[in-house]
Amino acid sequence: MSNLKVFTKGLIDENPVFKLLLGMCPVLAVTTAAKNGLGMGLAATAVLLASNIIISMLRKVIPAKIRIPAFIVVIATFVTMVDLVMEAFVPDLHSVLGIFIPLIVVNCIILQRAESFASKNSVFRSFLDGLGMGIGFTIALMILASVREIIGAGTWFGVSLFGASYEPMRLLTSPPGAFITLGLIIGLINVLKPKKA
Amino acid sequence: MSRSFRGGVHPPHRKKSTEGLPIEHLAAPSVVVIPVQQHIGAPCEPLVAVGDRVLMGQKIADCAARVTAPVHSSVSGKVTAIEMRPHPNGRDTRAIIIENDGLDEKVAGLTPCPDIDLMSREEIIAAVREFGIVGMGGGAFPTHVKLTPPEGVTLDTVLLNGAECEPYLTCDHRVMLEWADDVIYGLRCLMKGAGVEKGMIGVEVNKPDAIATLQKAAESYGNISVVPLKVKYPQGAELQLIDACLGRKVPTGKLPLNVGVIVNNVHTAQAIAQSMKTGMPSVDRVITLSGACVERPGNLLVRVGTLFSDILKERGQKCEPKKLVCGGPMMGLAMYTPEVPVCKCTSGILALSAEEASYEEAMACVRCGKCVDACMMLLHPLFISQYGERGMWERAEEIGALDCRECGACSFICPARRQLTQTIRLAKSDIYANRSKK
Amino acid sequence: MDTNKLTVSSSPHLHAGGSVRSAMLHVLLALAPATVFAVYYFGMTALLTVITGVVAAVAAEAFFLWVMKKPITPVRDGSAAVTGLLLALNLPAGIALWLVAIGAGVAIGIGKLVFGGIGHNPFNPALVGRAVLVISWPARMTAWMGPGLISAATPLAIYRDSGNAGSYRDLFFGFIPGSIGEVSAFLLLVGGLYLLYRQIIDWKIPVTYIGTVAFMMWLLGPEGWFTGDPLFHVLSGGLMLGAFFMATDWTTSPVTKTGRIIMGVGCGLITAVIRLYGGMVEGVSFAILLMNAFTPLIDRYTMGRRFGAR
Amino acid sequence: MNTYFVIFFGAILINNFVLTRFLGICPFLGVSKKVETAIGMSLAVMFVMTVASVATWAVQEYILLNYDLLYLRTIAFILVIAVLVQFVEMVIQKTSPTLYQALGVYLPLITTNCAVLGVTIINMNEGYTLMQSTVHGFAAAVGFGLAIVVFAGIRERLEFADVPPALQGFPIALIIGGLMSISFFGFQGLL
Repeated sequence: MSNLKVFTKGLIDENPVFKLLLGMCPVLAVTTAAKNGLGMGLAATAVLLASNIIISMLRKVIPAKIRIPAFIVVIATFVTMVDLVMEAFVPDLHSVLGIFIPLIVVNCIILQRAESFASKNSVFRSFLDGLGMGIGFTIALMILASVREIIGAGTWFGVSLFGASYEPMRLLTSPPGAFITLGLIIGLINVLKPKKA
Repeated sequence: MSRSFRGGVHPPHRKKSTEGLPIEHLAAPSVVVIPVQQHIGAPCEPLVAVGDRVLMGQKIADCAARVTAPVHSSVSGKVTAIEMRPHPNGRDTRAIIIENDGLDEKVAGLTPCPDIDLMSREEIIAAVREFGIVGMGGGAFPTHVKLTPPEGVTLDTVLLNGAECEPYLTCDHRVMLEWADDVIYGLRCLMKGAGVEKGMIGVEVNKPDAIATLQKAAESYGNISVVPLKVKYPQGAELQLIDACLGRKVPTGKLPLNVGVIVNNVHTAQAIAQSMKTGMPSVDRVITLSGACVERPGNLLVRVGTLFSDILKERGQKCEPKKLVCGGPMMGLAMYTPEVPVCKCTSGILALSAEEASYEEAMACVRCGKCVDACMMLLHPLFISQYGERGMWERAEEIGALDCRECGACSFICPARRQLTQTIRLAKSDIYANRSKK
Repeated sequence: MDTNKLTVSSSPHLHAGGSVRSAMLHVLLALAPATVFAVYYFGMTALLTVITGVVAAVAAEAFFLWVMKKPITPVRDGSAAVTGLLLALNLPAGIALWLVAIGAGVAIGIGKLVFGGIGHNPFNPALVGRAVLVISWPARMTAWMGPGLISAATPLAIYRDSGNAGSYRDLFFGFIPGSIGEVSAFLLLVGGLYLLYRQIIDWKIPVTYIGTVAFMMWLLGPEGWFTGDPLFHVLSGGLMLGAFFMATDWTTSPVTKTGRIIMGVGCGLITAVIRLYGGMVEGVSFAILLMNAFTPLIDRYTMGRRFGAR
Repeated sequence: MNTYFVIFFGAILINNFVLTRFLGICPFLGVSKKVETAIGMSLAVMFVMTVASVATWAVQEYILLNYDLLYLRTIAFILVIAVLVQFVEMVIQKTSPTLYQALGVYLPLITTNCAVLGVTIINMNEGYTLMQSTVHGFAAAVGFGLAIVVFAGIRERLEFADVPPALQGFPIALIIGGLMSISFFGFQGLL
C-alpha cells in the first residue's frame, strides 16, 4: 500500500464512521452543532495521531500479551492531556462535549487503529494513517453535525441561515434525530457509491 | 350442546347442491385402473399377470409387510396391462388395468362372516385385513393395523368420524343417513376388533338428520353414543375430534392410541359392515361429485379404479374446470390430469370453476394474527412460514413446524393471501430431509 | 377436458375472501363518522387537514416507491390512506398544512418504507409521523383550537390545572377542543365496534387498554387511593382513537392472544403514568409507540403451549 | 428514598444510556442481532457496571482525592474497569462454568464499552454518594439492557423484512434506534 493510500483510505474508502461504523457514541452525541462536531473531530484526531505515533514507536517493546492494556494506558494519557488542554483554552466547547472527551479513551477507532495498524507499521506510516483516519472522522462528524444544525436549528456554526421566519425541525437536534440522520446519510452514501463487487 | 376445539375457521359449506341427493350407483366403466397402493404403508405386489382373467372381489395384489392392505378387483374382466399410471396422490404408481367384461362375475368363496358375536377378536382383525379395508376419510391407513396396537397400549374407545367438515363433501352424510345400521354394525366390529367397550360417533350439527338416524340405530346399544359437534373447520381432524368428544389431548408426537382411542371414518365402518355381511371386499365407495363445473353433481357409489374423466363424462360438464380437486377443497390435492382413478380413500371429486378457486397474488405478511387464531394446533403459522422461507429450519422446528397437520385454515383465512400451509409443508419436508442427512 | 388448463396448486383451494385492501377500506369507513363530525364541528380547516394528510401520505408512498424503483402498485392496498387519515385525525384543528404534509411524508418514509413497506414496519407509521411533529414543532402541535379556530385548552389540560372535568355529555359526544379526530368518543366507539363486528380488530387490545387507564386513574386519584375520575380520562384525549384504531394496528401489535392483553395493559399503564406524572398532558401516542417497540419480544415470549404440549 | 427512585427511573426511562445519552452504542449496534446474545450482554453489563460504580467510587474517594490526583481520573478509571473485567471473568470461570459460558464472550467486549466508563464519570460529575452511584450504575445498565434487548427483538423480526438494499445493516439499525428513542420521548418531563 502506498503512503498516499495509507493517508487517503481513512477519508472515504475506510471512513471510520460511514464505512467502518466505529466510535459511534461521540458521533451521535456531540453532532448537534457543526462547531461541536469540529471540536470533537479535532480532539479525537489529536489523540489518534499521538497514540498512533507512540504505539508505533513502542511496537517492538510492548509484549504481545499485555498490548491492549498498554495501548489503553497510552491512549488514556493523551486523552487526559487533550482534556486538560481543552479545559484551559476552550472551556465552552469542553463543557458542551462533556464526558465524551474522556470517553475518547474507549473510542473503538483509536484502539482499532493502534491494534490493527500502528502496532504493525512504521512511525511515518502510522502518522499518515492516524491523520487520514482523524480527518475522515472529523469530516464525517462535520457532515452529520452540519445537516443536523442546518435543518434542526436553521444555523451553521451559529450563523442564522434562513432568517427568523424559518421554523427549524427540532427533531434533528434531538437524540432521535441523531440516529435517524446518520442512518439516512449512510444509506445515501451507499446509494451514491455502490460497493465494488 | 355441541362440542368443539380451540381455533378453526368457517369456510362456506357449499354442501347444498349434493346433501339432499341420495346415493346413486354409477355403472362400472369399461376399463378400471387399480393402483397396487391405495393405502399408507408398503405397496402391494400384483398377484395376477397381463392376460389373466380376474373376477370381481378377487385379490389381485398383496404384500407381506405389517402395514399394508390387499387390493381386490372391482370388476370381472381381463388384465390388459400392469404399468405406471397417474395416481391421485400426484405420483405415478403401478396400477393393474382391467378391461371390464360387464358381467360382474364374483370370485368363488366370498361368504358372509358369521354374526360378530360369534367371532373372536383375532378373526375380526383377520377379516378386516383380508377385505382390504383402509381409512376412507382420506387417510388410507390400513384399518387392521389400528386394531392391533403395540404392546403396553390399552385402548378404551373407538371413535367414528362423521364430522365431514370439508366444504362440498356430503358422501359421509349420505352414508350415515342411508346406511346408519351398517355404520353401527361396523362400529361394533371395530369395537370388538379393538377390544374396547365404548363407541362414539362425532357428527357436526349441520347434519341433524344423520344425528337423529344414528341415534335411533344406536338406541339398543348403551355403549354407543352420538356426539353433536359444532360446525367448524377442521372439526374432523383426528386430534381435535378426540379433544371435542372425549376431552383428551393427544400429546405432541403421539398417536390417538396413546390416549386409548382409535379413530375411523364412518364410511370405513360402513364398508366393514358391508364386507362382513356379503363377503365382498372393499371394491367400491361413495364419492361426492361437486363443483360449479359439474352438470349433475351427486353422491355416487363408484367402483374403485374408475377414472375421474369417466365420471365427469358420465355426469356432464357445465364449464371448463379451472381446478380438479381430489378430496375436499381444504386438504384435497389438485389434479394435473383427470386420468386418475378413484381409490379407496377418494372422498370427493370437485371440478371447480375459476371463480370458486379464486387466486390472488400474495403480499407481505401484515401480521394480523388471523392464522394464529385459526390454528387448531395453537401454532403461529406466520412465523413458521417466514422461518421456512428463509431456510431457518431449526427455528421453524423449535416453534412447532412438525406439529402442523396441514389443515389449510391459515392459508384460507390469510388476508394477505400468503400460502402459509404450502410453505410450512415445505419447511417440514426440509426439516425431515435435514434430519435424515445427519 | 383440456388438461393444460388445470391449475395445480397446494391446498387449500378455498379462501375466506378477505384482503388487506378491504380491511383498510373498512378502517376508513369506521373512521368516517368521527371525521365527518370533526368537519362539522371544527369547520373546513379540519376537512383540509384530512385531505392533505391522506393525499400527502398516498403521494409520499408512490413517490418513495418510484424513487426506489419498485412497482408502485402497493399504494392500492389503502394502508397509506389509513396512515394519512390517522395522522390528520391526531393533529390539532387549524394546524398549518405544510406541517401535515411533512408529517405524512415522515410517517410513510421513515415510519414504513425504509423497512420495506407494509407489514415490515415495527412502529405505527401515523404515530411516528405525529411524534416527529411533536418533537420538532411542539408549540404548533399543542395549539389546540375549539370551533371557529379560537384557541382553547383541552379538557385534559384544564383538568390538570384546575381539576375541573367539565360536562361528560360534551366529552362523550365531542363538543370539546382537541385533536381533529379524537374529540367524539361516541363516534369513535361506533367505528371501533364496527371494526370488531367485521373481525378486523381483536377486542382484547381496546378493552384492556381502556380498562387499564380507567382503573389506574381511579386508583391514583388526586385525593388518595380510589378517588380518581375514570370516566373523564376514558372519554378525553386520544384514548378512544388510540385504543381502537392505533394500538390495534395489525403490523405493530402482537399476534398472540396473551400478547394482545399485555399490549393493552402496557399501553394503559404507560398512558396513565404519562398523564399523571409526565411532562405532557396526553400520553396515548407515545404509550403505543413504546409498546410497538416491545411487540416482537411480547410475541416471542407469549407463544404459549401448543396443542398436546406437555 | 425519593432520590433513589428518581435516579433509578431517570437512568432507565428519561436519560436512557443508549437512546438519550449515546453511551454504549457499539455493543448496542454490534451485539443485538439475536435476543439471546442481547440478554447475555446486558446481564454481563449490569454486573460490571454495578461493580465498577462501587470500585471507581472507592478509587476516587480514597486515592484520587486523598493524593490530589484527580487529573489521573480517566486513566485510573479505565484501568480499574479493565482489571475488574479481567477479575470478574476469572471469578466466573472458576465458580460457575455455566454462567461463564453464557457471559464469557461478552466480558472482554465490556472493557471498551463506553457505557461503563461513562457511568463512572457521570457518577463523579453528579457527586453521587456510594449508594447513589451503585443505584445509578445498576439502573443505567438496566436501561442499556432494556434498550438492547428490545432492539434485538425488532432486528430479529426485520430479518424477514424487505429493507431497501442501501439501508440494510447499520443504517436501518440506526433508524430503529432513532424510532426507539422517539418512543421513549413520552417520558420527558416525568419525575
